[in-house]
Amino acid sequence: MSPVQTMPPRSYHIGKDDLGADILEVAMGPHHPSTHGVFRMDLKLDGETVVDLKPVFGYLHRNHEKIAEDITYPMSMPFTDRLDYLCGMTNNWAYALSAEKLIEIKVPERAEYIRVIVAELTRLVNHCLLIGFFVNDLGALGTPLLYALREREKILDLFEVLSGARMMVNYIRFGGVRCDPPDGWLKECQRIVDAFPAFLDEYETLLTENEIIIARAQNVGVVTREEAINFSLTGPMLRASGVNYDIRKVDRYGIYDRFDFKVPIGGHGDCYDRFMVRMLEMRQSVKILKQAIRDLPEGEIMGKAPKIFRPAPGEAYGRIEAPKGELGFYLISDGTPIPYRFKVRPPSFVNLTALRHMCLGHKVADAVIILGSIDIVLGEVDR
Amino acid sequence: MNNYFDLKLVELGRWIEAFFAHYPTLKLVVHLLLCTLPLALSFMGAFAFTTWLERKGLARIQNRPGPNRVGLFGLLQPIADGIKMLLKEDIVPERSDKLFHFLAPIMLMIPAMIGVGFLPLGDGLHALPLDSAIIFFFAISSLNTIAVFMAGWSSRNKYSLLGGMRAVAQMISYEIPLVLSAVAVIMMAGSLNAQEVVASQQISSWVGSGNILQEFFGRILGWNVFKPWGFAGFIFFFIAALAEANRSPFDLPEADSEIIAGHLTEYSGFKYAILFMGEYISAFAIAGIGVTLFLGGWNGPVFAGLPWFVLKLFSLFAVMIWIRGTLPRLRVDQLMGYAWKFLFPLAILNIFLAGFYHFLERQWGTAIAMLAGWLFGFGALQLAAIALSRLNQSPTIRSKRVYQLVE
Amino acid sequence: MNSPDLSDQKAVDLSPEGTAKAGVILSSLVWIYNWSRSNSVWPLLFGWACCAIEMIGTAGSRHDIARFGAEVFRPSPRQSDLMIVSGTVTKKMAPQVVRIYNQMPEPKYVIAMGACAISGGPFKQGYNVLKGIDRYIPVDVYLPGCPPRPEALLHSLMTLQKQIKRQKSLGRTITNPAYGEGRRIYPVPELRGDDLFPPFNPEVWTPPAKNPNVEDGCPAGRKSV
Amino acid sequence: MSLIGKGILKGMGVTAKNFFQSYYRKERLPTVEYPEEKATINQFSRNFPFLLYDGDDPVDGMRCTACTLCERACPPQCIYIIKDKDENGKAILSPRIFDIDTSVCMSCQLCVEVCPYEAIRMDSAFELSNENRFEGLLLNREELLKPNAYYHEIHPLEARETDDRMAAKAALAEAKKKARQKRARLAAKNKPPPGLKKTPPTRKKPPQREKSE
Repeated sequence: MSPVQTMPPRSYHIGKDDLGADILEVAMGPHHPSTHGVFRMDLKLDGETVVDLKPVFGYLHRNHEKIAEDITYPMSMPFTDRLDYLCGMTNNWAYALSAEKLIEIKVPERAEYIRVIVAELTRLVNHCLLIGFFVNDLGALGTPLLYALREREKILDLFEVLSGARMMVNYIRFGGVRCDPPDGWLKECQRIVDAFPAFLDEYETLLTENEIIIARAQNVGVVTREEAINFSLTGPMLRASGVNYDIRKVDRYGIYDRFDFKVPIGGHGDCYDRFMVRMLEMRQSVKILKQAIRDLPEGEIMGKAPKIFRPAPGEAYGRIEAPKGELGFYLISDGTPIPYRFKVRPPSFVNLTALRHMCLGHKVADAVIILGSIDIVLGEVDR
Repeated sequence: MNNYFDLKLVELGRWIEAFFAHYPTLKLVVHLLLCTLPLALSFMGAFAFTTWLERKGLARIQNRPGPNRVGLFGLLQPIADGIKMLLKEDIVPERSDKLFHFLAPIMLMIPAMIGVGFLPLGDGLHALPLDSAIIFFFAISSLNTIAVFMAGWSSRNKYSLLGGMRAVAQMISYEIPLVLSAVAVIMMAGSLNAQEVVASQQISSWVGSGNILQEFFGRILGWNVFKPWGFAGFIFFFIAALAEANRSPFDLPEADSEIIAGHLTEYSGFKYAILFMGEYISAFAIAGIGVTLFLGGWNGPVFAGLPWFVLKLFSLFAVMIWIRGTLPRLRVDQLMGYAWKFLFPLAILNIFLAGFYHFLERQWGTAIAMLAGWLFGFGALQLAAIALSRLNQSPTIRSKRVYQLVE
Repeated sequence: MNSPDLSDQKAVDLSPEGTAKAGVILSSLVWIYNWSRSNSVWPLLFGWACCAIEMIGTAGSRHDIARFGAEVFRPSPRQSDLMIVSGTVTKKMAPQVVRIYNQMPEPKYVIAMGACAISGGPFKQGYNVLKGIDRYIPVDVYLPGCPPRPEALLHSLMTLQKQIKRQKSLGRTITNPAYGEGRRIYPVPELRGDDLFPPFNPEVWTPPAKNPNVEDGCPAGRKSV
Repeated sequence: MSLIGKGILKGMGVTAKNFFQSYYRKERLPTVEYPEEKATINQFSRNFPFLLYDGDDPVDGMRCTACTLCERACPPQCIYIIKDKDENGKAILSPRIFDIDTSVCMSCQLCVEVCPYEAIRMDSAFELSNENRFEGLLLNREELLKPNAYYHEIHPLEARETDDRMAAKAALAEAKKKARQKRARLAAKNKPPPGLKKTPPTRKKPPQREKSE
């Protein structure tokens, strides 16, 4: 197939194209099967080519930050589950991390390990589901998505045994985790983690060499290294553009310095690279999980957290490498049990800023898959 | 030749007609009804069954059981859907072109049903036994492009319009490789009559003669698909047929994930059902002509006739469902490029290959022709395919990607 | 309110008395109709928020909504029967939801899935969250949970099927609009300033008088319903 | 690399494998036939809170003391409690009204964590779809109260732990009480206990009853 030329953004004034024909304006969303929720793209189309794009969001603005400024610190924890509703565990962790910075709490060893285990399991859930959605956007009739859902159910069963709920786990607490894994949980976890590479192999056989996916996804939605840094992208999107930046390696928060894992880096920064980087990241997650399950020590699961969480006036920013990128919570305390300011730095919102740049000059169908490859969750974008 | 079933059916028809022997006008009417009504009903039944098959098949591909609560194995599911659709409210958008909005489903249904009429379903089971059946078929089946565009344009919905435009571009482009791959068959059969095309694939001459082997394998190996040009032609035909029938991976006119439901977006209730049925029946028609041209029509060992045709038709449909369950969709420009830059030259080359084979067969016999055809002819086709795809792809896509793992 | 003119449909006697006269044939027709539409509920492919992921999970192989014949998630409202409101409806989103509901053909059903769709749920204190989609469109089945499990969604689907099968009368009532009432089209609310206008649709929702359990009256801000 | 090539055929192979294996391998057809088969919940699942009571009578055996800790800790504020009063208008340590609006509840389990009397627990029932929002989903005290046996049935492990903890607490309270009585007997002569102290023993009754069972 011929290469897609990235067209320089031309000024399509007064809604006419070169031939004097009308520009078609399409409002894609908020009800559209592949906008991943209630997101709208106002597209201007010349034929099928996107000449302008305006993302419109706010359809899921649930006042997360405002509500959090009305309630006490621990009460915000269940709300963070609903930010990025695919990865409750990592959201919990990011919030707990920033709260633990605000008030010095030592997290016990065992709790740190459990946190790593659940966070990496969350990464598996998110990435395999995202790839399913991405291929769905490409037009496959749900088969990869359903395979991903099949595997996700197994991991969600683990979460349910651990925390009681499938998605909205509310599991991590300031200074530790809520409860110890029950008997047999670790064994089951080990079994699922051991079986996961077989699923990944099957998934890769189904997808990575598929010529249609290659033709559709390669050279589409390119973000170069410099652009990625300028857009302040994070997570797999940044790494697909060739920047080696993983907060697990940079910050070494928690106990990530104890694990031996590598960071996959893409070279082209197109949709295919973003898809492949996620695929490879899952293999690294499995590697981390195996080490963490092997090394899990015995001991306490909760540190010495105060009964009433009342930090001294001050501020803290805690960030982790969530599956989608850098997830940070910025808290300002004024000495009361209620935060003065509660700010979320959502990775998908920041990554979404590159959307217009990536879509210009491509076809409508490409706009859909580019959006899919960014990996947005509207709960996090709109908050 | 054990086509007992077909002969009985033809006899049944004659027997019914015989009642009206004294009333020529009535006899004609009855004759027409006997030609069309069973065909229409059976293909509608086949449509219902296919929707069930598709839902069950896709479900199994996706590791789930599929519909199983309505009737045995969920077999009554299509009936429930049908009754519901029939009684569902029919919405005509206020600003749509109401006439064309109304006509589009009918316009899609008519050519599909006529196309089905050209199919030789069995020995003597042929609703429209024209001498130029195949050319007529292609002429009629390309009419549904117009219907799809009518549906897309008249709805006055932007997604519908995009879907309609896509349909026109796609169907017109793929008509060419479709016909060109059929040309090879017509050339070799020497006739445009569908029954004669089937007859030309009855017995393979090189299996031997007069023995049980020939009776059994000869009836399979005679199919065009087992000849080098026929095999290549069948692949081109099948790809083009997928595009003609709007089946995945070429279902761009109703691409769910991009343009909602394309030209179907504004249709509800029974009009939607009819559009849906029309698409399926035109897919049946195209698959049926594929069976006729390449898979030996109603030929086959043991029980030749209608059962073999039905079996082949549903197998072809099963492959379509399988593809639908696996592959993502092409982009619109890639789709056009694929038709013009890849399928079109290869289909032309295939005609030359067929001529080459024919020449060899005349000169040195079938065995040599087969050998040479598979080795050289097919090899040439392969090389051409590889060269074309290399030519058409950009260097970055061609090169294999390596991903670094850094600390 | 642009409800369609029904004067031309008055010719057919679809009142309960009329159907009683018609007898067995009509009632078995009703049975067939109810059977078919309860077994072929096609949901709208539309996810709002968190619950949408569980909705997709319901289509997955563990739970498989297809067993009930409801896996045909149609992306276009014109071809779908059921709107699963799967997540928080914000004030910015509410007009579109009503519009999509208006676009769906009769008979149409609504499942309010999850706390947010029923009442605003955990986010009901927010300034931008609609406190229940039933203020604007009639909801057939309420499914509590945050988010409900996929089995719970299947249970709500079965509840809806039972509800459909119960509809015996051919009378022209709002509870049974599938017969002759015409498509229910409700006014689309408008986002004026920071609130929706009108605040609710009086045709489908009236503010509850008072919590019967609470005699002392609600403390302000504690019990918003 | 042509467009129809190895990758597509490989993918088709994977789907074909899944298709055929779904007929004979359990892991390729993990479907739970929900209404017939039991749902996939386990003993750790949680959905909505309920109130526990000991003994036979729901109201007498109610563990809840209307301390409103859960009401204050509930993030979406879906719990509503009004304390009971006796004839004289004096507050009794039990709720007259205890409502949970399950249409608001976010199943976060914070109410369970803050409850000092082990009175509120998470139910795992999920078949709650209802056609009426206010009558069906607004649960009052009577609907919320469930016996300890039910708790043992749905969360055996957790219930056993809870019972152990409560027994230990009761034993400690008993020991303290005995010590105090002993001290009282030793120190002073007047026996009648003050009227105000009458309430704590009634509150601690449930665990004692639990022990006797």
